Amino acid sequence: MIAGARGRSGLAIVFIGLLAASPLFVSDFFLSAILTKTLWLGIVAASLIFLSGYGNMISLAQTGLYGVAGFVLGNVVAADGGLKVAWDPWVGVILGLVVATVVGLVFGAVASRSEGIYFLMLTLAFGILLFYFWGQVTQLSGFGGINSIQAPGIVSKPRTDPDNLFYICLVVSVAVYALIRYIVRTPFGIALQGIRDEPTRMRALGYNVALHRTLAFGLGAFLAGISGILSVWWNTRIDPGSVGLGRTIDVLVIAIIGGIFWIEGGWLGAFVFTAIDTYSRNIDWLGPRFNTLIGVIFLVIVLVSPGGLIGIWESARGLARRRSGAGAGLPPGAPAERSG
Amino acid sequence: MEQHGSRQQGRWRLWVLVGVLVLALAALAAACGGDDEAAPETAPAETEAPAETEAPAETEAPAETTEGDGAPIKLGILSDCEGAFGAFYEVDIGGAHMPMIARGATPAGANPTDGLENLPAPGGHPIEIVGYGCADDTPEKAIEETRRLIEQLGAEIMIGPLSGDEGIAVANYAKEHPEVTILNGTSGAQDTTLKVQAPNFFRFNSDGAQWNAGLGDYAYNVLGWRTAAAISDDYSFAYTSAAGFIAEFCAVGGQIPNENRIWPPLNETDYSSYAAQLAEIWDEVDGVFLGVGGAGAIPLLKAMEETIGPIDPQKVVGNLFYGDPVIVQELGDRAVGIASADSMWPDSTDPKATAWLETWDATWPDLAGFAGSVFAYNYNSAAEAMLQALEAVGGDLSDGHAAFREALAGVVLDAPFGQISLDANRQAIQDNFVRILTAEGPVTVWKIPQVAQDFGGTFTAETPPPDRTNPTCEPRELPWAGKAEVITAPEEVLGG
Amino acid sequence: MSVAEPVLAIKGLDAYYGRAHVLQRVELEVGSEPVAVIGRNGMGKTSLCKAIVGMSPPAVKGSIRFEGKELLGRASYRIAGAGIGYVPQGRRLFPSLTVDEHLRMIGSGNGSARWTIDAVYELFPRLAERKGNRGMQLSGGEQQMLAIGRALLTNPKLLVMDEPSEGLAPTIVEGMIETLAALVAEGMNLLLIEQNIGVATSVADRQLVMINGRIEAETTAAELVASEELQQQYLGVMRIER
Amino acid sequence: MAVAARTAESAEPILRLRGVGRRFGGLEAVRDVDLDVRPGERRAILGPNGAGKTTLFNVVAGEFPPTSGTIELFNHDVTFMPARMRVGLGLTRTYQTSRLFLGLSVEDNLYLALVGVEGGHLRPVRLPGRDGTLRSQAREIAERIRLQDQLGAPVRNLSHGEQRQLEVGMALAGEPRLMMLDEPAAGLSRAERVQLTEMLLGLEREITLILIEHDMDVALTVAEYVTMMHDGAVIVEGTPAEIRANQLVHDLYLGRGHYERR
Repeated sequence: MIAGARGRSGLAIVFIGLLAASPLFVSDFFLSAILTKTLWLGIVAASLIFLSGYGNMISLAQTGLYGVAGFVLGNVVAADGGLKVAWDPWVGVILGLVVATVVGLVFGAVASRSEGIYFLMLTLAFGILLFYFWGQVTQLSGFGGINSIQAPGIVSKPRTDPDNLFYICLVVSVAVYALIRYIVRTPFGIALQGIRDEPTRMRALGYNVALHRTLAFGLGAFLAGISGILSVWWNTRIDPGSVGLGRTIDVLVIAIIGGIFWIEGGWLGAFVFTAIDTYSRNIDWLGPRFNTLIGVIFLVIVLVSPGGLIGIWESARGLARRRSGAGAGLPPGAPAERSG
Repeated sequence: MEQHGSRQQGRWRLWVLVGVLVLALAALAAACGGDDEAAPETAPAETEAPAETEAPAETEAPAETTEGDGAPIKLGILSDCEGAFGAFYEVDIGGAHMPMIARGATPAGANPTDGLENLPAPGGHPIEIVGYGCADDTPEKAIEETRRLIEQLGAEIMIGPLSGDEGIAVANYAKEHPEVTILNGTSGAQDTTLKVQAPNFFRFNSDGAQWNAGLGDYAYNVLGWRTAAAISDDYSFAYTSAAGFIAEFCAVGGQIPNENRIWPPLNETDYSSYAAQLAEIWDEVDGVFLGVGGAGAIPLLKAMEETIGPIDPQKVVGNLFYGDPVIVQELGDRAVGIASADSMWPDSTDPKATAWLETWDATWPDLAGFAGSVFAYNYNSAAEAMLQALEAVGGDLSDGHAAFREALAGVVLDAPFGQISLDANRQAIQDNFVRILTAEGPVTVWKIPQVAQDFGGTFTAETPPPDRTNPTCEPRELPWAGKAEVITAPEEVLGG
Repeated sequence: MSVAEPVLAIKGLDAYYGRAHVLQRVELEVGSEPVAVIGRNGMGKTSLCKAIVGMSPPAVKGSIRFEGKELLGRASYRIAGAGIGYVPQGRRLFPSLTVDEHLRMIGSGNGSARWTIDAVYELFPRLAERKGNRGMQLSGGEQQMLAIGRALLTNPKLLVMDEPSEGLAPTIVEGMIETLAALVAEGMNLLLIEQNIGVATSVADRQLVMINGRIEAETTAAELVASEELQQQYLGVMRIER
Repeated sequence: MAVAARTAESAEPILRLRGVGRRFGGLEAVRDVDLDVRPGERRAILGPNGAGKTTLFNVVAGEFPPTSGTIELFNHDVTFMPARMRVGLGLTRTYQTSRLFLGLSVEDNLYLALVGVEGGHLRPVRLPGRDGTLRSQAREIAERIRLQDQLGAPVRNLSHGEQRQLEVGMALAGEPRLMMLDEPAAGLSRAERVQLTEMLLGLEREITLILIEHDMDVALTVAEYVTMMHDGAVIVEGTPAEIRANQLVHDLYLGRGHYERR
């Protein structure tokens, strides 16, 4: 973000290129269940990282908001389930994003005046509220959720022909990444970081801190909504279990594993999480205790590097550079003072 | 010169990182090694950087063969190891293993999930269990696990899932995946077969409504209820379950208005507010149907006792959970005298039935007594039907399982507690039983022979699916109303 | 510890912040005589303090011995336990704790030790008046007093103070100078980082000048006070005419 | 100086406090303060630690409202106006302990201060022309506070003294009409104090200046008029010379001044 940004950009381009070529050399299963899932799950994690890293708002409502987009899409598009109106899939996409953003703005307006643990609890309450809303309002979903949600033709059949959805997720992920990187260098984004560091001073400088946070939360909801749409295309279905407390914790874990200070961490964390989640279940001696394994790996990563996997990468680079006589980049959250 | 401080810390971190990576790679290798063990022909395992690997394309037709034998038939088994029904995990898997054990397979350990050895090979194609799925009663997780078993581990046939919403989601999944065949585990939502109608999804067990056949008639005519209440979980299976009771109770003349139907969410832990709702109408109703299943049954009964006082067992009937050994064991005396219904007849004197119960206890000593559970029984039925169909076609899964599915649709199981056959929607037609729980265990009082899913036209693909307000309460014609086969006179059990 | 051996001996100390080489082969000894380190901002004075008390910059090498024992690589709480009290620049208080709680966290109300909570209140009567106020409700100067009091309560053998006079009213500074002089007379070893020459020269006779991470010169209080030229050279001081 | 002071006296005050008090629970941090500050005036507020100087600043800047009394700023009653709206009237301030955006660069800090005054807070796009102007203004301010070489450095990497300089720079952004500086010299080296003093002396007369400062060299050089506070109340007002000569000020605040030798 601040230091080493150019090096990371170069690395990002290499990664994107490698990903773009991956359908040539990975299996359909790997492409769909690991890479495509990584991409859409990474977006919702990135929305959390955007809010927490740039706005100091650790939101536990991101999965709930991602669910809003998904459920609206499902209600509008599915022929059997929810409202059963079977409109055009693209109408569903637009409505889903609009409703998710609006709900995000409303939540944001409520939560923007609180900070720290209170903000965390409020957003957790929002997430749980949404979970029960979809579970209990059976006209819109019920706990069984909505099945067989039609995706637009461009998505093709994600089950049998995963390439299209993979490329869509890749392009959207790159766009989301670029958008966040752009936004944080606009007056809006810089001011958001100012609010993160010193809300009191921002008020004294004339900024409407609450409004600013609300809008940022709305943007976070929009990004989460994008992820929700892609997840529905990928799953062809959605139910309250997709936005429950478990999923909320998953997304938080992903963001922290990846590195809560870097947007890229969303996708990195999603990849690690998805790979562990998928493959650890095949370890015979682990049996149904694979969740414990994920917990242990999470603990180790947090202990080793509060900055997540990207944090490890950064400190490794810093170490290497110091050895060659140059300095390292510091994460924006890491304390470093030079005075005397 | 000494070096201290963070530079060392950085080095420490690097080492830990390397350690974690090595561990992760080892874990992945172990995971993939598990596959290779039984399937040595699979492509290179995913032990290198995942982005560069080529996962085996296991969903393709099994063209290669091993050691002169036919290609293995890959089977996945899906159940719940977490959530409201997590306690049944081993029981389910054990049930699915029984028909294979009957054909010469041997358990690899005391727990069913330890696996099987020497699996049967219909037509020379050895069955290979690629994995056990572990869901948590949410459709989300069930689909995730189904995908893992089928798309990652290459299962061609899957037995599962356990719970209602999961079943609907998996049946929908089956529709989108015509290349696999799925046999329901024990899920019992009505829509799964009646509405979804996936041609490759087969259910050899009753749905929730069928499981209550006879119970409404019993409550009206034996217990003398006229107005009743229903409290049931707020999800598809429990809707279906309540629908069976409500449709029948109303068909014979009883009343259950919408305001007497209470729907606590699945996985609720505190039922006090719902018990309070029940207490408000307690004096106006003659009895209540309990459809709160799994882990919720015990807290519900406790909450009712706290709010209403000691419960008169003749004012209560329950769905299958209130006779299931797993739950009865925990309910203790609390449930004695309560009538419930399902497709199980554990006190049957038929040699088939006693053999089933005895073989189970001998096979799974740690799970003794659970052969009377619908969970074990239904997973067993599914696996038995699968094996019979595979044997009939010599393990031939070619042509998109065409012959196998045809055979499966025609299987008539001579099951321990009565015959099971399929209707046009590949849904089981099966006997149902009403029994009363006594201190010695359930005593079966009524048998409703060969109950079909449609309740004599009450439920069709066009009728609204069971939900909080459906079905409506109205008198209907029911094929079995007043025609129950009496096994033991209820008065005898209740009097004694 | 023999008389000849200094309490604190720093040898060949190097420290880095990323690219910046903030301390360069620093050599420094503190004995019974108080030492002041003076110099402009950004010269490495605070980094020196942090290196001593174990709140190290990312990379440090060299040797810091306290009573003959190596400190480098030890955790900061162990260094505090060994007998080094630290008054950080900018106070670093706990916003939600009261004045009294800050002090009780460290020391007891009585005992044979020189510094007790009562002794701190005696030193700074203002703090006694503010006993029940939380860290964030204190004025800047009160926070500074509390930070000093907190360091004294550990009854250190060596007191490391990073610009203790910052933000204090002149009267309080005067009181503090007297206190420090009294502490030194009682045998306290003192390393003082200051920009305020008045304070530095009133407390310590030995004046070390830090420039760009190195100890560039040593002078005495009397020399420094007397010589406008030296002040100009070391600290860039000039008179303002108005 | 006398002439300047007299012309200032004749003008209408731009800041008028009447009976201002502020309680925190049982603590009366500021009590019954009347204060008039005229356009162009340089005012120092002195007083021992805990005298209520910073609380008075916070009340004037709008961080919290007074519990009694009224505040008029540029002829507007701003007693209950939120802090962010006072910026529009031309009020800027600094903080006793730096409140900077540690994760942002020096330039971004100043840029935010400028955007705060100029508007466009929520603009989610970059406009090269507009941002170019603002950024060149930010660089000009950086030069004034001698941080031009540190433009791109994250503020958390600045030394304490540099951060204090940036504090002042933040208040210089956007052509303020009233600047309130809370201990601007704290943490500065001698040389930097001299530079600060020179900069403050060089400020245009359009900017009115109020400062809290313990360094008498800075305070009494810059200020034309001094308000002395003690225990939340104003006890003495006067010119620097009068203040230096006041025995009460010496007893309560200045002390014997023996350490002030250089």
